[in-house]
Amino acid sequence: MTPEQDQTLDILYFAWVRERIGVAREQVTTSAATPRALVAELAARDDRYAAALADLGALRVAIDQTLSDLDASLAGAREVAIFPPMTGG
Amino acid sequence: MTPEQDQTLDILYFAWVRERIGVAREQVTTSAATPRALVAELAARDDRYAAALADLGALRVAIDQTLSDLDASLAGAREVAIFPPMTGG
Amino acid sequence: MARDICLLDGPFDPGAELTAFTAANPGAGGVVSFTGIVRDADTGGLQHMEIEHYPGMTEAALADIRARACARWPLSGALIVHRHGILRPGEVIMMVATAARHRADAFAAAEYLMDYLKSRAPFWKKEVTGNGAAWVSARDADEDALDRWDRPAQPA
Amino acid sequence: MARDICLLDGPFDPGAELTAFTAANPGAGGVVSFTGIVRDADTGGLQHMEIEHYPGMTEAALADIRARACARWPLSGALIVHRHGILRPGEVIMMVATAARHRADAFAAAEYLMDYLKSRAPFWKKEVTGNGAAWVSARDADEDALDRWDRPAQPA
Repeated sequence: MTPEQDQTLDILYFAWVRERIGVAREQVTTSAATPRALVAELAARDDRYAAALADLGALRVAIDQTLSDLDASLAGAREVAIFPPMTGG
Repeated sequence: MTPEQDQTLDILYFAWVRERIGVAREQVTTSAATPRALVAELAARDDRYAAALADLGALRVAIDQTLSDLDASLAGAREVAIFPPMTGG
Repeated sequence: MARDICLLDGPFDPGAELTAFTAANPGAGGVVSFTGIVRDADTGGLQHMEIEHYPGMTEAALADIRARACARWPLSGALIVHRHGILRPGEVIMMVATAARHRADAFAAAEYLMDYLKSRAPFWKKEVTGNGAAWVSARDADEDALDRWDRPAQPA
Repeated sequence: MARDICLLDGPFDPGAELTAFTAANPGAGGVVSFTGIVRDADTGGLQHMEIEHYPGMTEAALADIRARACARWPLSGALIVHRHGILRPGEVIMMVATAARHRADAFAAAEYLMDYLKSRAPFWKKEVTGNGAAWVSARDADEDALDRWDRPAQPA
């Protein structure tokens, strides 16, 4: 699969990202090649998404449950999670 | 009391110092002004004391239950303990 | 068999965990533990804390953090226990324990586990007070704490 | 009321101590503990360990070490428990616990307590094996470990 092709991803949101968007999980068919492109695409949907995803510096992403860079490749990915910095421990 | 005067001290030994000397505690009347002078005086007594007290670098002293320097003053002291480096914890 | 990684949605007793962990590591000279506790929110009046997590990734992240610590120090054991869900003030949030022959290794590994748990395990804390709910912000100091593990060791 | 300093001539349960200590410090965000365990002698075949101490001075030294740690870090609690007498392999020798608002303080204070207990509290360990008895030598590393507390803190 090349990044130019559409692929269907499970998108998960956590903490205040989830609360602002109002959804915990959704399926998205996208041609975004990176989490950065995916976030931009989602942010353009409506005001809720825009408010939740406006500050890229406050977001972290995981691709297939592994913490990843915003510019990592989404080729072959099945699950992308978008969330604030973690506060465990 | 000046250091030149004789004073009576309780001397305590611990661990291998105690084992080599063969005594845990004794009273000594001495004019030693410092632990260093006291240890030299004791080491001169006999072979057991000499063997126990030969290596000053391997000895620690406490004056009245406070860890002290070999050259601290014994003026007014009541109890002096001589022992190897501690191995607590 | 002592447990290595444990994700819980209810209370646990860190003392019982420490006793079991210590008994499971008889060859270690020392065991270090850290226990994190829900304290009152900085603003006061904390009613409860909610911890959200990412099922699936959480377990993998805890196992990965534990494996990295075991690869870096000669540990005879390492334990991570972490709660999610609703917690009351004073309740235990999580604990780590490390066992090693020398205490410096056990201390360093426990601090390493904590630093990575704070910023690299997918948990998010929310504090609920009489004035409403607020997500706990990540502290810059916690992110910075990770950097020390990338630097060469300080001369002793 | 939790205990602060405890000198014992028989076994104790570090887990029970940790639970009591944690309960006694509800305002702390974190509790660090270190537990020291009798491990087999380096030569193998340890039958038992004997710990001699200096009655009177020991209690004063433990209280002094604890007070220094409490003066240096903002701790809500600090505990030292230490055994003397005869101990079998696998038995717990001692433990320290520290409670603080921030984990870095609790970790640093626990390491400080351990470093001072190793070299400044009047305990002497003897290992008894099938080949005879030998006093445990003080390690240069333990004496050196004290130096770091006299140096200014490393930049974070």
